[in-house]
This record gives sequence, structure tokens and C-alpha cells, in this order.
Amino acid sequence: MVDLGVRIGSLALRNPIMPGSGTFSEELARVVDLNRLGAYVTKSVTPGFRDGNPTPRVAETPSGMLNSIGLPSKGIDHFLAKTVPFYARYAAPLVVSVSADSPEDFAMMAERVSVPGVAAIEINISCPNIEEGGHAVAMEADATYDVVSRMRVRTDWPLWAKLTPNTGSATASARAAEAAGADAVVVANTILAMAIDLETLAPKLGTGTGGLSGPAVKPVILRMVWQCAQAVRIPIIGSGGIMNATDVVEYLAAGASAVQVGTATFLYPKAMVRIVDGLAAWCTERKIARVTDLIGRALPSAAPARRAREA
Amino acid sequence: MVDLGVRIGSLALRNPIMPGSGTFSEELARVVDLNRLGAYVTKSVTPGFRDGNPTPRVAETPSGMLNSIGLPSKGIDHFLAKTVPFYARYAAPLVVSVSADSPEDFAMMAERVSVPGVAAIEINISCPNIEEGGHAVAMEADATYDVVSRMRVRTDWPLWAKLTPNTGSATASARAAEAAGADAVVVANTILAMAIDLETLAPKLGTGTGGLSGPAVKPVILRMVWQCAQAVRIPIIGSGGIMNATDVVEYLAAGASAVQVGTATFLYPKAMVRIVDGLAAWCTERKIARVTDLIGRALPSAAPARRAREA
Amino acid sequence: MRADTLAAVEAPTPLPVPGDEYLGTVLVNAAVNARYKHLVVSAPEAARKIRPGQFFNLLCPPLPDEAVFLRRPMSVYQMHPNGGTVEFLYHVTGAGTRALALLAPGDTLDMLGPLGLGFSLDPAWRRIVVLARGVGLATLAPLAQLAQASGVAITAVLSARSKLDLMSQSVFADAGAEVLTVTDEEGTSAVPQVERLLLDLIRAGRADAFFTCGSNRLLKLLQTLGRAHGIGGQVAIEQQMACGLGMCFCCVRQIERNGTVANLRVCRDGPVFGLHEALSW
Amino acid sequence: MRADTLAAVEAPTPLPVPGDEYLGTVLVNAAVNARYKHLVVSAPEAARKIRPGQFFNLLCPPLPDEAVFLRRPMSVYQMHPNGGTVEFLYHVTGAGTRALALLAPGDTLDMLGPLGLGFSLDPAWRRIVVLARGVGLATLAPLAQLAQASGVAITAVLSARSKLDLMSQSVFADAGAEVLTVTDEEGTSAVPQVERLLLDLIRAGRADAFFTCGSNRLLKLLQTLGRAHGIGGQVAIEQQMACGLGMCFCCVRQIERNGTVANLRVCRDGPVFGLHEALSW
Ligand SMILES: Cc1cc2nc3c(=O)[nH]c(=O)nc-3n(C[C@H](O)[C@H](O)[C@H](O)COP(=O)(O)OP(=O)(O)OC[C@H]3O[C@@H](n4cnc5c(N)ncnc54)[C@H](O)[C@@H]3O)c2cc1C
Ligand SMILES: Cc1cc2nc3c(=O)[nH]c(=O)nc-3n(C[C@H](O)[C@H](O)[C@H](O)COP(=O)(O)OP(=O)(O)OC[C@H]3O[C@@H](n4cnc5c(N)ncnc54)[C@H](O)[C@@H]3O)c2cc1C
Ligand SMILES: Cc1cc2nc3c(=O)[nH]c(=O)nc-3n(C[C@H](O)[C@H](O)[C@H](O)COP(=O)(O)O)c2cc1C
Ligand SMILES: Cc1cc2nc3c(=O)[nH]c(=O)nc-3n(C[C@H](O)[C@H](O)[C@H](O)COP(=O)(O)O)c2cc1C
Ligand code: FES
Ligand code: FES
Repeated sequence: MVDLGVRIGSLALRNPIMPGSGTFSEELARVVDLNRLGAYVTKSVTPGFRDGNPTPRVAETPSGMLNSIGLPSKGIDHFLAKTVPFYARYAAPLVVSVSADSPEDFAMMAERVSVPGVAAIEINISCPNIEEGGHAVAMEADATYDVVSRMRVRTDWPLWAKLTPNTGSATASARAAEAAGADAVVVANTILAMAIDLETLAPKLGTGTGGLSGPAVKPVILRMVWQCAQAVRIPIIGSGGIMNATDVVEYLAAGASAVQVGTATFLYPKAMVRIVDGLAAWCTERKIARVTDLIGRALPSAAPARRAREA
Repeated sequence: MVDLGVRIGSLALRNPIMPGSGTFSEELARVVDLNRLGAYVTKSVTPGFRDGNPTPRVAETPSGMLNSIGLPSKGIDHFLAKTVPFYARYAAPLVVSVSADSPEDFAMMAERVSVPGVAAIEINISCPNIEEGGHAVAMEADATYDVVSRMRVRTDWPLWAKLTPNTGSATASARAAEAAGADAVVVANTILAMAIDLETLAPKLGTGTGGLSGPAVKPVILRMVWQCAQAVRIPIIGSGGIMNATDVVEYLAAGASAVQVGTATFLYPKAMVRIVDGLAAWCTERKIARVTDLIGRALPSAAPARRAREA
Repeated sequence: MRADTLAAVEAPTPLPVPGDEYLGTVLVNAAVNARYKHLVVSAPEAARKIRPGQFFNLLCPPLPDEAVFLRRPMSVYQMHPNGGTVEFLYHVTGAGTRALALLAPGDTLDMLGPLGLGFSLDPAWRRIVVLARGVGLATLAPLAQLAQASGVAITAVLSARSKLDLMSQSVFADAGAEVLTVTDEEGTSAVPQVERLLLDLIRAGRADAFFTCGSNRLLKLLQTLGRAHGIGGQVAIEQQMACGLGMCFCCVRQIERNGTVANLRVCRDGPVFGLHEALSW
Repeated sequence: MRADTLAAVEAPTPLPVPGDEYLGTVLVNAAVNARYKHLVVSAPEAARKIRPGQFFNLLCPPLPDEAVFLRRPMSVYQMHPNGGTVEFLYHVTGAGTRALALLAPGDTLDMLGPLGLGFSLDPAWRRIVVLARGVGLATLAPLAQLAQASGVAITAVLSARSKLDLMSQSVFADAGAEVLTVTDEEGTSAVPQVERLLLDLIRAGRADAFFTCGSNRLLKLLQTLGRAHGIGGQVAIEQQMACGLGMCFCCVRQIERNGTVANLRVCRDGPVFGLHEALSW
């Protein structure tokens, strides 16, 4: 029996597979056994009601998809009343993704969602679909530090900062999140991108640009995980283009301690459960006893050990 | 007959299709009629001899490829003696891509390549495969300004600055290039990325990370072109993931005046010529008389005209 | 009758049976005319679950040099719960449908479904009018089966570009429907003509409810007539989708319900909505 | 003899005929054993151009749920310039070769080639030794045809994991070669054993030149023996490729030529290099 368990700070997960925020909801319980997952991550919740962006909100691209959902939300009250209780009947820890328009509102949200039934708080400072021009807090280290540190003083719950790939300095934002007291970083949200309709010659998405996800982004986000793993000591949760168990192996080797699966679930609702099984099978075949043995194996620091093994 | 001609500043091209630097060489003349292209862009040439990076230098990714060639070069003397004369027998203008280790060397290269037979100089300040950690000049606006302005004073030849997607502020670098006197910007070089070998759990590329190209990057680079077209007045040359004529239409609509084709030529050596023919056919079918009519049609500034046409 | 009163009557009832991922076997995939194809798939377990108006989210096979990444939603055109087959009628438009068009008998089709809330017939509706154009037919055809089973009389007004494009008259005729056809070719399909035809049906007492799908132009016409004459009904709406299960919120349309306009998910809250709930777009 | 003198003799001669993109038709794609397949393609124009040791860069068909993006280089295993066919022998390893394995008779195969510089026989070489292991056989097999046509005698030393994995003995035997086989199974394929076997051949005057491919271990052995006994030859080298035409510089290997070590392109400057030019890796 392979031990699939991983730790994200104080939180023990039965396996490293969880959904990405916004690509998962209560509906999935109708198709898969949620108890098989390592954790649940909710759609980002905002202080008040939000309608989301104009349609079309989705477009297809080579090996990927664009979305411009724009964080529709029923607001925090509805969320605490309905969503948190729903997950109480399932085994894995619930991670609540929060978003807000100002650092002060982020801090307020940290306090509001620090309730029993919530195991950790994910900070969505990286959505490319809400601010003008795709801007997001996590593009700058200073702004990242500001939001995370204000939340830190308002809650003892574990804080996971979700970073953006739309920057030349992902490691700087990761370090800022760590310095501000984040317990983990999620690497990363979607890549700002677009597609154009050939009939109208207008952007395909209602908002012009949107976030790219799916296999197309995997090489880019994997690189970010690998860079961040060399920059911070807190655990990294990788997210981008994971379709199968070997994609998870790549992320773990790059330095992630766990992963989030998004787009794959849209194509195959059972993807996450298949990935959990596939990961166990992959490890068994290679006589790897603990999935944690894979973490960081592709990092430069692991190169001497790797060469010794190969020799 | 569709008019495929476009202008990049003072330079008139018979059509908007040219190769991307490093994805084209004299060898292609054995397979296609080079006279059919809009321009030729050479592999980046450096002051002296460079051996390039360790192997493996290539890896496959979903709808794309990673490369870590590392600018092997025989140096500027060999280039002027052999490469420039080779293209003299062909009809289209020759664009020389230059790279160097310091702003001063970039300036020296500008002077050296300002010779008859060279129509324009492309400035490769965006290769992710030569500096530590994938760093490149074009990631920062200041450094971009520095290199371009130093070259500007040393040559009257048209200067095209090739930007990087590995930054949160592509428009700032585009504006810096424009302010420093660039005649056009090429958007963009490859995206820093990686892949991990499942047998060894080490990075697949000899250098760890490399540059992602091919259809996977098209949505990201198209977005950059669209953003830059709203930020600068100089022409934009789009480059990323173009496989066929409709990809070119997307780039033109996003605001590019011409495009560069790279990876497609590796899969189909005749890709560029097929794209030229395909673009003419696409325009003919839609009764578009001049390919320049497509430029910028997806920009916000074109929205009122677009809506009027549709109504 | 006010629009929200109508809406209360006409709102489709939730269906409890969740969709799942099935691997069907293609039996037939034949051209109906130059632009439409008819796909018959053997998928017994899936077939047993379907309610009229539901759809499947289909995984398209790979094309030689074109990527088809997302699934594509397709209404169930004909269902045979006992025969174990599911039929689709589709219009070949882009990469996804071009890929579906390549399926050959014996091939496997990965189909997620049945999904969404289908049509439901209010017991007060004894005579209904179905207005269908183009591929909307595929979505509305199962109504013929449903109405027949419920002893409801149908008048089907089928609209198309040309006589050649008219499909499925027999699906409705076989279910005992009266079939009226209008075409662009004959100049009988423009809004004023169709409006006159519908007014005749209303006057003849044959329009207790309207059903339609797809075309914004026809939806508007039915809403206007419905408001004027106190007639409700249902409309099946389309929107680009990703998950098909209600998770991603890609597929919303503006729906007016209980006095407020909300972005509802076509895949989960629809695709069938009350005729007067749907804001035209 | 010094290594660079050997190199001058053994360097393959440039071939003038450029490759092109051809659409071949698959005639046969059959399993040779559990891991190897044999592909026969009808492509008359391409077939006429091939020189022994050249390769094609093949576009792999799409897999159901796996992307194959780049072409895959494959040596010509057998060529039939008059028959109009080209044959490949390949080892099913990753996505690309798994995709090739799905090709069925009648399918179209997009093949770019023939590419690269092939083998050439120095007139002084009257008796050559070919040392091939595994899929290296595919690359070396055309030497049998070339040698036979030039009246050169071959001794083929074929190495494999097991007797079952030994392929193509007949290709060499039919060309009049003496075939010696060594296997891991029988414990006859280790370097010391093969070395002894080669020394015997040298002593018997049957080794004017060595030819090999693929295995670094065997290349080193031949280089050592060659240096000691003044024997040159040629080696076909592999490296991951993108363009196959010499444009991208993905496919370099370190080659010692004219006294300096340079990164040469396997696709354009090779894949065949002088035995002593190739730095082992
Ligand atoms: C619930 C539902 C049921 C449907 N039933 C049928 C059916 O029975 N038969 C049929 O032929 N079609 C049906 N459609 C529409 C069908 O899903 C689209 O035509 C198909 O996805 C187009 O895919 P494509 O790749 O061929 O074309 P694309 O190139 O993706 O698109 C072609 C054009 O169609 C638009 N489009 C794409 N997907 C959708 C969509 N989901 N909804 C609306 N517009 C879209 C695009 O914007 C574009 O303008 C249905 C759609 C929905 C939502
Ligand atoms: C000139 C040349 C001729 C060749 N001739 C033959 C032949 O006749 N028969 C045959 O079976 N194989 C041949 N090969 C090797 C063949 O190209 C690779 O095995 C194939 O590309 C693997 O593709 P894949 O997608 O199946 O595996 P992948 O998953 O891409 O790779 C499987 C393993 O092979 C390695 N690999 C991939 N491509 C190459 C390559 N081009 N060179 C070296 N290693 C590689 C990878 O790093 C990996 O370890 C030749 C290679 C070259 C360069
Ligand atoms: C439709 C959609 C909605 C998303 N919504 C959110 C969100 O609300 N909050 C968030 O932090 N990330 C959101 N994401 C990003 C995903 O959580 C994930 O990080 C990303 O999609 C990359 O993973 P993937 O390639 O596996 O999809 C969304 C992604 C998609 C595709
Ligand atoms: C193998 C390879 C080598 C490249 N070498 C260079 C180079 O020397 N200089 C440069 O500016 N860009 C270089 N590029 C980037 C391309 O010119 C082009 O901008 C990029 O590949 C995106 O286009 P594509 O998706 O069509 O390939 C290289 C790209 C590849 C794939
Ligand atoms: S398609 Fe995902 S919510 Fe409807
Ligand atoms: S594969 Fe491109 S140079 Fe050899």
C-alpha cells in the first residue's frame, strides 16, 4: 500500500489531489465520491453578491480553455449558511477561497470564514477576470504582502496565497506571501489570454481577455512551481493543466506538496478520483512507498542524489 | 486579387508572413521558394562564437514545444561574410536578429549589421535561454529603453525590439521601446517553461527551463499583441503559435501589422507559403480587398465600427 | 396574465436523475442533408434515464490537425429507453461537429449525461404549438413523444431555409402532430408571415402553450404573442458550455424569475426555461 | 593511425538530394515481436531518393487522449526504389511510436524526407563489421544492401536481450552477410564477450571498418578497438529533433572534426558520422 498522505503545514491530507477553486461545486457529489479527495476548495466567495461577467464566458483554445467568469458569488452570508454545512458530511478538509475588492475587505473575509467546518483559507489575489486589464494583487510583491499580512492578524486559520503567472517575478510574490505569514502558496491561477472570433473579428469572450487553463499552461506553471520551490520554505500547491497521474508526478518532482485539478474535471467529471487511483498505481509500479518521496526530486538541490541513484 | 502588402514603418512587405528568428535558415530554401515570403529573419547573431546550451535542447508539450538552444552563433564576422550574401539572391527584405551580453555590445552590433543587404535589425532582448533563471532585458522597461536607445544612436536602420511574455508589464516595455526610438515591436519571444522526465524525475531540458512555443502559447501572445496595440503607435509584429491563415487573421485583428511563424515550420516546412496562400483565399472569400483592412479590428477602438457593420 | 404569473405555471420541474459518463457505441452517423447529420448511439444505461429536452455533453474525437478540447452539448433528438439507443441530430459548423461527423459505426463515443432540466407539460395544456427552425428541431423533437404519451395535441410549425433543409416532419407527423412548414425559399418564413400563422392557431384554440428553441427572433415573436394572449410555454436555450454539470458558471443566460433577473446556468437550471422567463439576447 | 586521420577517411559524403514532404500510404504495420513493429509505406517519389542511412521525420497521427506534437525521426529500414515503398522498423516506447502503431493499411502517413547524410563505403573497405543492438538494426540494415551492391563483405554482429528480440537476421543473411548473434539471455552480449568476438574478426582480417548505431557502450568499444588497430568506420547517432532540416539546432551532438570539438546537427551534418569523430555521451 502506497502512502498518499501529504501535509500542508498543520493540515494533513489523505492524498495530494484537490479541486481548483471555481472548477468544483456541490454538484460534483452527484457524480463522484467526494470522500476520495484530499481536500475541497470552494469557488471564490466575495463579501456581497456579484453577478459575474458578461457572456460568452468560455472559449476553446489549443489544449486549453479561456474563461471569464468574473467571480459570481451569492456573498459570504449565503456561503456560511449553505455551503459550509454541505461539506460537513464529507471527510476531507474544506478550503474556502476568498476574494475581495480591497485589502480591508480581504481582512474582514479572513475573520468571517474562520469558523468550524473550514480548515484553511485560500486567498484569491490572482483572478485575471475582475480588474481592468487583467490586473491582480499578486502581480506585485508589495500588494501581496499587504493583503496577506492584514489577513494574518485577523485569523489563526491556515492561509494559502494563490499566486498569478502574469508577472515576471512570481518568486518575489511567493516570498512576500511567506514573509507576511502565509502557510502555503498555490501556484498558480490562470494566464491572461484571449481568442478572436473569425466571423465577427471581435474577441470571443464578452470581456475581451480571460484566463487560460488546461494542458497548454502546464509547462509554464510547472516552471513557476520549480522556481518558487527554490525561493520559499512553505509548502507549494501546484495548479495548472493536470489531466492525469503523471502530471501530478511532474508537479511533485518540481517541488509541489499537493495539486489542484480544474479543467480536467470539466472534461472528465471523475478525473480527480482517477488521478488518485493512477498516482497510487504509478507509485506501486515503481516501488515508491510514500508519495512525499517524490516531492522536489527535480530541483537542483536534488541533482546529486539523483545522479547517485542513476549511477 | 487581394492586396497582401503591409508596411512596417518605412519597410514595405509583399505579405505579412515572415519566419521567427531561430526557426529558419538557409536550409529552408531547399524545400520552399523563399521569394514567396514577406521577409527573412535570421537566427540571432552574437558578437563572437557561441556554442549554445547542453542537450537535450527540445521537449514536446501539449500543443507546443520547449526549446533551450541558447543562441549558438558563429559570430558576426562569419555572419556578414556568409549569411548576408546568401539572401541577396532572394526578393524579400532581410531582417537580422542580434543578441549580445551587454547594452554596449548591443550598440556595437547595431553598427556592425547596418550594411547593404540588411533591411532591418531585430533586437533579441527576450531570449529566456541565456541568462540565469530565464531573465531577459525586455522584462524591465528601463533596461529595454537603455538597450534600444543605445542602438538607436548607432544606426539609421529600422530597429525592431522583440519583447518577452515573461513579465506582468509587456505594455511598459513596448512603450519604452517606442520612446527609445524603435520602429516596431515584435510580440513576443517564447514563454519560460519546463517539463520533467518521468523516468529520471529530472527536468527534460539540459538547462532545466526553456522557451515554450507553438499553438499552446497563441492565446497568451495574442492578448499581449492586443494590449500593446492599445499602448503604442509603432507597428506590431505578432509571433506565437501561428499554424494557419486564420491564426494570422486573429493576430491582425488584435492589432499586429505582420506576423512571424516559427514552430509551424518545424512540423510543416511549407507552412509559411501555405499560410500566404491561405490568407489570400480567406480574404477573397470574404471580399476583403486589402489585408491591412483587418489590422486592429478586434481592438476596443474598432468596436463601434464593428457593431455598425453587424447591424 | 402577467409575465411572472405565466412563469410560475410554466417553470420546468427539476429532474432528480444525475448524468454520468457513458461510453456509447456508434451505430449510425449519416448525412441528413448537406449540413446536418444524424447520429445513433447504443448506450442502454444512459438511454433509460433520459427525459425529453435533456442533453449530453459529448467528447469529440480528435481531428487530424485541429484540436477539439471541450465537450460539445447536444440535445437528445430521439430516445429509445427500451431499445437502448440515443439519437442526435446535429449541424456541422465548427471543429467539434466536424469531429463528430468523422465518427463511424463501431466507434466509441464518450457521452456525459443526460444533463439539465427537460420539458414538462402542464396538465392544463391540451393543445400546444411547437415552433422550430433549423437545428432547433433536434431539441424540440422529443416533445412529440412526450405530448403523444400525455395525450396532448401538437401543431408543429417547422421553418427552414429551403424545402431540402426541412427535416423531421415525420417525427412530428408520426406522433400525430399537424405539421405546417415555412421556408425562406418560398418566402413564407419571415416574422410577419409566421405571426399571421400563429394568430390563426390561437384563434382556432390550438395554442394553449408555445414551445421553441434557439432563434432569438422566434422567441421574441412568441413572447410578444404570448403576452398579448395570455399564453405561456417553454423555450430551450443554448449557450457555450464547459462542464455541463453546473460547476463552472460558463453557460449563464439572463432569466427573469420571481421578479428579479438572474444569471442562471443553462446546463443545470435549464436548458428549458419558461417562455417568458428568458430574456432575449 | 591517429583519430583525425581516420576521420578524414571515414567522413560521410554530402548528399545533394533534399527531402520533401510526402504523403505515403500505409501498406503494412505489423508487430514483429512484443515491442517492435514493421511499417511498410507506399511513397514512390520519396522511395526513389533514399540513400542508405537516411531517415524520415514522420508526423504521428493523433492519439485519442494524448498529444503528439513534433514529428518523430525514423531511419529507413529497407528501401525499394523501384518498388516504390519505404520500410521502417520501430520500437514502441512513448506517445509518438504508440501513435504510429495505430496506423492501419490504407491510412495516410505524412513523411518528411529523406533527410540527413547516410552511410558511404570507402573503396578501401572490402570487409566490414556491423555491430547492431536493438532498434539500431533498423538504421544499419540498409548497409547490407549498400555493401552487397558494392561487393563488400559483411559480418553482422547482432545483439539483443533475448533470441525472441533478435530481428532481421535474414536482411543481412540475404545480402550475403555472415551473421553472428549474441544475447543477454545466453550471457554472450556483455562488452568483454563482444570484444573477444571482434578481436577474432580483426585477426581474421574481416574488419576493414566498423559500423554501429545507438548504443554508447558499443560505440566506445568500437572506438577503443578501432584506435588500437587503426580501424575506422561510421556510426549513426540519435538525438531528439524538431525540424529535421537543420534549422533549429535542437539535435546537436559533440563531434570532433578537424581537431576541434563542435556541436553538429544530427539531422543535417549526420546522422552518420565517422566512428572516431563522435564523442561518446
Ligand atoms: C443544451 C444544448 C443543446 C444543443 N443541441 C444541439 C443539437 O441538438 N444539435 C446541434 O447541431 N447543436 C446543438 N447545440 C449547439 C452545439 O452545441 C454547437 O453548435 C456546437 O457546440 C458547436 O461546436 P463546433 O465545435 O462545431 O463549433 P464552434 O466552432 O465551437 O462554434 C460554431 C459557432 O457556434 C457557437 N457555439 C459553439 N458552442 C455553442 C453552444 N454550446 N451554444 C451556442 N452556441 C455555440 C460558436 O460561438 C460559433 O459561433 C446545442 C447547444 C446546447 C447548449
Ligand atoms: C536519425 C534517427 C533515426 C531513428 N531511427 C529509429 C528507428 O529506425 N526505429 C526506432 O524505433 N527509433 C528510431 N529512432 C528513435 C526514435 O526517433 C525515438 O524512439 C522516438 O522519437 C521516440 O518517440 P516516442 O514519442 O515514442 O517516445 P518519447 O516519449 O518521445 O521518448 C521515449 C524516450 O526516447 C527518447 N527519445 C525521444 N526521441 C528521441 C530521439 N529522436 N533520439 C533519441 N532519443 C529520443 C526520449 O528522451 C525518451 O527517453 C531514431 C532517431 C533518430 C534521431
Ligand atoms: C471556469 C473557471 C473558473 C475559475 N474560478 C476560479 C475562482 O473562482 N477562484 C480561483 O482562485 N481560481 C479560479 N480558477 C482557476 C482554477 O482554480 C485553476 O487554478 C486553474 O484553472 C488552473 O488549473 P487547471 O489547468 O487544472 O484548470 C477558475 C478556473 C476556471 C477554468
Ligand atoms: C527552436 C527555437 C529557436 C529560437 N531561436 C530564437 C532566436 O535565436 N532569437 C529569437 O529572437 N527568437 C528565437 N525563437 C523564438 C521564435 O522566433 C518565435 O518568436 C517563437 O518560437 C514563437 O513563435 P512560434 O510559436 O510560431 O514558434 C526560437 C524559437 C524556437 C522554437
Ligand atoms: S457548463 Fe459549467 S455551469 Fe454550465
Ligand atoms: S532537428 Fe532541427 S536542426 Fe536538427
